[in-house]
Amino acid sequence: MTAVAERVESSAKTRITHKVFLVRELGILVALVLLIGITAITNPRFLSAQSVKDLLLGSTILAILATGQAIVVITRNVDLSVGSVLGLSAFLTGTLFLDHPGLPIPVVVLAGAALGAVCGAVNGALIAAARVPALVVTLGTLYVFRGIDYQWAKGKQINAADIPAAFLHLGTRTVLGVPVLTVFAVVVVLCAGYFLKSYRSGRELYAIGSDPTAARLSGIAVGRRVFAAFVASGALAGLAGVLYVARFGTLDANAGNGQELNVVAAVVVGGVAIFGGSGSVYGAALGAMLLTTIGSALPVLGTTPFWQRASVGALILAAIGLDRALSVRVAKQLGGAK
Amino acid sequence: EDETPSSTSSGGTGGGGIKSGLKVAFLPKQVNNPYFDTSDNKGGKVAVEEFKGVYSETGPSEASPSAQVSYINTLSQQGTNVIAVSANDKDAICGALKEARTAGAKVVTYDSDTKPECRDLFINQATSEGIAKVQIKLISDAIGPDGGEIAILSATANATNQNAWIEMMKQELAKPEYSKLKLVDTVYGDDDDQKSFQEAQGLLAKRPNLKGIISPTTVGVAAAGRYLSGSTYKGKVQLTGLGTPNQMRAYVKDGTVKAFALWNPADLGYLAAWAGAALASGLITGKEGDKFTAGKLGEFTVGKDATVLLGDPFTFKSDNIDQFNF
Amino acid sequence: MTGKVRALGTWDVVVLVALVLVVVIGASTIDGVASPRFWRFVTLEVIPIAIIALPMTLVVITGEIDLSVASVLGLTCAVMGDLWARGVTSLPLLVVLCLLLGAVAGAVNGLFVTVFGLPSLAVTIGTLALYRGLAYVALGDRAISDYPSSWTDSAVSAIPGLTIPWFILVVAALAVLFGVILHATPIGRGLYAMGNNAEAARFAGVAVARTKFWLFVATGTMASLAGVFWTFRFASARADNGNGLELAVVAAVLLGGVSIFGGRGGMIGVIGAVVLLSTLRNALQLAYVPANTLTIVTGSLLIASVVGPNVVGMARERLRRRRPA
Amino acid sequence: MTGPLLALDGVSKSFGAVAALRDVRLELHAGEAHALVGENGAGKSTLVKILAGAHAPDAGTLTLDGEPLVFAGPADARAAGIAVIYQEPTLFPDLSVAENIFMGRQPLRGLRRIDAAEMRRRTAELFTRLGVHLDPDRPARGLSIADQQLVEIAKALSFDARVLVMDEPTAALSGVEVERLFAVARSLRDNGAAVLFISHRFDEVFALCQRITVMRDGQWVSTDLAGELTVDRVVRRMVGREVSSLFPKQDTEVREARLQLRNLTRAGVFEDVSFTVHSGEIVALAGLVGAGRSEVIRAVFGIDRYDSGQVIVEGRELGKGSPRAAIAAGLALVPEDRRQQGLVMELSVERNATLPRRWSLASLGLLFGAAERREARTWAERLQVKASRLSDPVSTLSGGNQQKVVLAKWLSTEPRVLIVDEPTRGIDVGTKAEVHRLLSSLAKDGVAVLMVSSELPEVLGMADRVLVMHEGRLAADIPRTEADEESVMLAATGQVSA
Ligand SMILES: Nc1ncnc2c1ncn2[C@@H]1O[C@H](COP(=O)(O)OP(=O)(O)OP(=O)(O)O)[C@@H](O)[C@H]1O
Ligand SMILES: Nc1ncnc2c1ncn2[C@@H]1O[C@H](COP(=O)(O)OP(=O)(O)OP(=O)(O)O)[C@@H](O)[C@H]1O
Ligand SMILES: [Mg+2]
Ligand SMILES: [Mg+2]
Repeated sequence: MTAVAERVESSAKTRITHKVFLVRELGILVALVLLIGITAITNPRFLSAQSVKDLLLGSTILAILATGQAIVVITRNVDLSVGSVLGLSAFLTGTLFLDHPGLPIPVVVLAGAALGAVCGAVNGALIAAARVPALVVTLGTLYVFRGIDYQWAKGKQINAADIPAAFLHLGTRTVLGVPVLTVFAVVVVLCAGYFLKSYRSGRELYAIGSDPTAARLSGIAVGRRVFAAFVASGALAGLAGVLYVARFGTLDANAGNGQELNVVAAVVVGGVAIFGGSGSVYGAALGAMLLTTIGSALPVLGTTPFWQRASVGALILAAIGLDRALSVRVAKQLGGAK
Repeated sequence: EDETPSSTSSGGTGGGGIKSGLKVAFLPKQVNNPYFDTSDNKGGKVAVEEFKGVYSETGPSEASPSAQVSYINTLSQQGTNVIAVSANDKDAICGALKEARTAGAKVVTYDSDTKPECRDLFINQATSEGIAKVQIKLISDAIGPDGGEIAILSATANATNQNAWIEMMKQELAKPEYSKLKLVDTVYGDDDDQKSFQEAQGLLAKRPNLKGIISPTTVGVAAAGRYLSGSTYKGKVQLTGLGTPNQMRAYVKDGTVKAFALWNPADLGYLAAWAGAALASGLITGKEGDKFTAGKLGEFTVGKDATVLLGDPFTFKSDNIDQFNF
Repeated sequence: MTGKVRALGTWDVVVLVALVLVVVIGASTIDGVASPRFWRFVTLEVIPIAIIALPMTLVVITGEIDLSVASVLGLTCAVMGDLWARGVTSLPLLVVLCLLLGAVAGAVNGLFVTVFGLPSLAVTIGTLALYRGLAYVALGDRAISDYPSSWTDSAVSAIPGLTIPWFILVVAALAVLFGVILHATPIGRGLYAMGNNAEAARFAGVAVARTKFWLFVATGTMASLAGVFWTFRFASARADNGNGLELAVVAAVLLGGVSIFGGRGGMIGVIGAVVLLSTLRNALQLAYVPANTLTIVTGSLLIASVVGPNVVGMARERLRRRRPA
Repeated sequence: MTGPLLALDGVSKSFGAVAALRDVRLELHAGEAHALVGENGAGKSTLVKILAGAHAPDAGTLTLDGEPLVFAGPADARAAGIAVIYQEPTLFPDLSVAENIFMGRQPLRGLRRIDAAEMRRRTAELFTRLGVHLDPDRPARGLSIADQQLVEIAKALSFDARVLVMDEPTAALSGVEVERLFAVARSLRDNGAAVLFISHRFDEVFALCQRITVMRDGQWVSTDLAGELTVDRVVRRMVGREVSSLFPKQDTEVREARLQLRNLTRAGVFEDVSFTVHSGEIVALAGLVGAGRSEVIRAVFGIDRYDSGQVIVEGRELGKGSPRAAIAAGLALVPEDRRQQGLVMELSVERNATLPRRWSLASLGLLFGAAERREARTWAERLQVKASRLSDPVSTLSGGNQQKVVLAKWLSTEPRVLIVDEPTRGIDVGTKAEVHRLLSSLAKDGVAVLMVSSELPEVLGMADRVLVMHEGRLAADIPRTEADEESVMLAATGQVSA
């Protein structure tokens, strides 16, 4: 008489859906490999040691920003202030070197990340305590932090000559052909990814993004978790600011200006749902790599500068379209709507 | 006139005939830009203090013509006597400048000009020919007699002065002595450090035979220098352009860059302030042949199209760069 | 609840009161704010932002967003410049072609959002880059500025007897149109419903996808109208025209009390916010407040606009709770 | 008898002007199942949310084992051993079913990492205990309401709670699943837990509970042993008056065909469904949960597309995929999930009630609040919607009153074909009778009514004809005279075919 028995879901079917989930990140990876492959065939120099190093270095800062952004987006929030936080922290880094030339590098790195964390805490506190939409608050702090940066810098510029050579070498040195900065980024991404996957508080971030009301009812400290996510995003933006100095050497108060939309684009291209609850920082980091690689490959492929911007836009659309097509297939597999 | 850009010798007569209390406002393309910080706050401000005027600097935080218009409107309402402006667009701010002039302000453009009819004077840091000539000469010297492919890393695609220089460089390259140099590419770093850096990187990835880069913008040349000095192309691909000594010192020292050029931005702002004051005091009207004294820089003559020329660009090399600090 | 402060039209009042305060305090303490010229400049600045903010209000109320508007504006300027340079000299033809272009650009956004079901934030970040890129493709590094001065002058010429440009009347008419659609038509009811719960709206017979599609078309068209105005106002068509304007528009819409999650907000608040932001900025500029401080003020205002009502709401709730029942 | 395990005393709670609870008391004893009954809006869910720590009471005390307790949030209540199944499922659609169950309490291994394998194993165990056939790894997105409810139940069980609170857990479940749930609840109870059970189905109340508390208008009315009560007495206390026949279906003459389905098929969901509903007729669509009934009517109404077949309304074929067209053709659909599909929660009662009629209420294309208010007031009075102000968001209404707003919304369109999906889910007895009377009188006025219902008594009492679905196919078409519990169940479980 058990009529429900027919509704058992075959485990084979589930395994397929698991695979498709994996494909989300895999898809970006494939796109990345394809892009690099095609470009390399057109111009083999694209795979020269120097060029590969440039590619990796180029993605590093965006990948770190995207990791922080992904953490926030997973909780159904967004942090538009990352570009400004990067600018502030980069300027702090430069100023520290300028005013205290003897300062050990780790102290400076920590100071940059700490400043970022403070900015993130401001965002997080406003959002969590006053329960207001993150997009509005961080659009506001985008202006505020940048304004503070301008006010502080007052048109000053910090040049490579002001920064200790040892620190600048961080930006160029490689370990087994991989730039040190990239190693840094990979460690950050892996740690963040593992934390989100394997720790209760990490999973709670997904829960919050999936349904904030349900999260509150299940006893999750929503405010505290969201606050923490913003602090993390801020700290990573701060870290990115420090790395920015190591990489570019020259900087003024405009560092990171306009980065926010690139970061959000990287996260979205990386398969993190903009309405929270799903996606991974690995995907976001890959999305950042893909975007940077597009930026580097287009000139190599001979695209005129005027077409490059348009192509980036078209590729962003293509990437999110593809991701959508994949997730629709997953949904179909599950026999559910939407 | 002194040959070096930071001329301090030939002392002018000071504020002779200049009205005191003139309100002089500097409106750069963008505040927070170190180049304009030098020209306005280290040059213009000094001049205004010398002739006992009231100095101010104002402007948008991003280099867009529409934002500049809003500031021009404000300045004209504030009863400013002299507006010294570096135009983000040669046409877009014309309407606002006209209204400001109707309201009684004298308009001096510096660094980047508008259409001649929109302003009273243009303070030209160097002629386009002069800039183009020196850049091509520098890159040719750096690359050597065999020549090869070169590329330009410019600022924004719409920058008036950049495009004028690029045009002149092409004419210069047509000369027989540069027949071995071939301009293969022009890319735009948008005067953004990061973007310029990536464009430099893209150039080298794309052009295996590239021998030299000219970047006629301070942001671009610094970014390209930074990229080259940290890459395997250091010393193999030559770089020159318009840069400031402080930004470029490290790259000249480490051999990435042999020589580059620039005028003294502080002198540019200084001259613009004096020229504006002379206009506002009725000493000159801006017609060709008018003469006025610009403090320590001495006497200048208004040339064709109401233009005043600061001088020739100055070339910085490893043996003279340490004498400068800006 | 906290939403109430923003919901019941009270936010409109807050914005309008703030505007009046800024005007009164500005006029009495800052030289020039009371002058007709000041208002001419403010109006000129308000026009393009308001034109785009009108349809954007509707879009955000349905829970979507269009970040590509400034790029559509730039693309319009570029294409218009290019057409002019190629010898298309009929003004009506140019305007019609440009509006059509904007409509197509909006339709592409709408297609991605409604047919493919992609989030509009992501789509329009993509088309933000795409349209701006196409603007560069169309115009490259050229700046087209040789429009007849009769065109460029007429765009900014004043209403006879006043200093205010006549074009504001067009904007006012459009504002009434969009305001009525939002607040006093069945379409408007549908917009609020789908902004709050698209599924329930669909069950109630609201054509969610179709409405959103046309809203994106409207936004594109209005953005290109703003582009036409921009071209004439600045007498210069460049590929980078209006760069970054999208954030100014979104900031005004949000400050005007529209919820970023959709379903809440009104037209009066948005128009008040557009005027408030421009007035405040110009007044502070006149008072020699530097650009950097203005940036901070704009940001703080935006934050205050959402934090303020919520804090008031929470305080009220706490007071109520403390009073013995 | 020992003291109560959990006790509430003098609890009050108001939302703005609405006093949801006034001076309420409740005592739950270990090893006892306790029912809480009352009309819609009586304050039952509010009480539950106070027990769960989701609402802070304005006044009153809460004691557990004689110790006074103050909950700062749901986490505190959980920590105190109180497990709650809310009236509306609170799942995370993006997370796996297993994670949904163990969120915040996932089993750990070294370095405080989550032990996913163990979590999966325990989920499977719980599902076996409940007889649920779901893959622990599948995401919660796409689960039917019934499955969602089952996951909620599994979640509550996983606590090994001392107090289990269930707010209408059975509203979406069919007989088999209800039986399983009760078996589990009984074993918990017998192991010393206290169970608080809320339901509008009295058979369930009496089958499970030893003690019954009745609430009315936010106030405590009575608490008695179940054995000392009868359904009639409970109802009288709840409603404050006598409630007559629950299923007053009057026979009406059946007229012309209004709605016809011809071989409607949607691959993998339903197949080859054909039937006709006539004017003046109430046709029930019965079947087990997941048989595909809702899917069929969604397709009819244009919410979902279908692959082949035809929908014919009054002789004219209805286009696919357009609810607007369906409404224009005279169809109305009261959907099964009122929170997601039936109502726009943040909009006011009046805006919700008039949403489908907004075009016809407009004059010259313009629509002003007055017209909507008038219309909404009429219908709110007719259906006795209990709301403090019609301009308040519909989210502030109790579940049952929300359901009435959905009904008002569709009845106001004066439909020619009314489709109702679980029309009385979560509705109290008084209102249920009201709804049934309403459906019946609509049918009498010539409306064709198609009713999806999982409540067999409702199906049998109301329907002129019973269609039974089994696994996406029409399994039987039983006239009123032949329809009884056995014939319907046999068809629903696939043991006879039409
Ligand atoms: N968040 C809220 N804001 C305002 N009023 C509310 C809120 N929640 C509940 N109410 C009101 O409190 C009263 C009690 O509602 P509650 O949900 O507790 O009823 P219930 O007994 O569970 O009814 P049902 O049987 O329909 O579920 C109702 O009048 C309702 O409108
Ligand atoms: N909202 C939904 N999203 C995705 N899938 C659903 C949804 N609702 C039901 N399903 C799935 O569709 C199939 C048919 O379910 P449907 O709800 O149509 O059955 P039903 O007979 O109407 O049952 P119920 O009494 O629960 O409404 C089931 O396998 C179910 O899991
Ligand atoms: Mg309830
Ligand atoms: Mg159903």
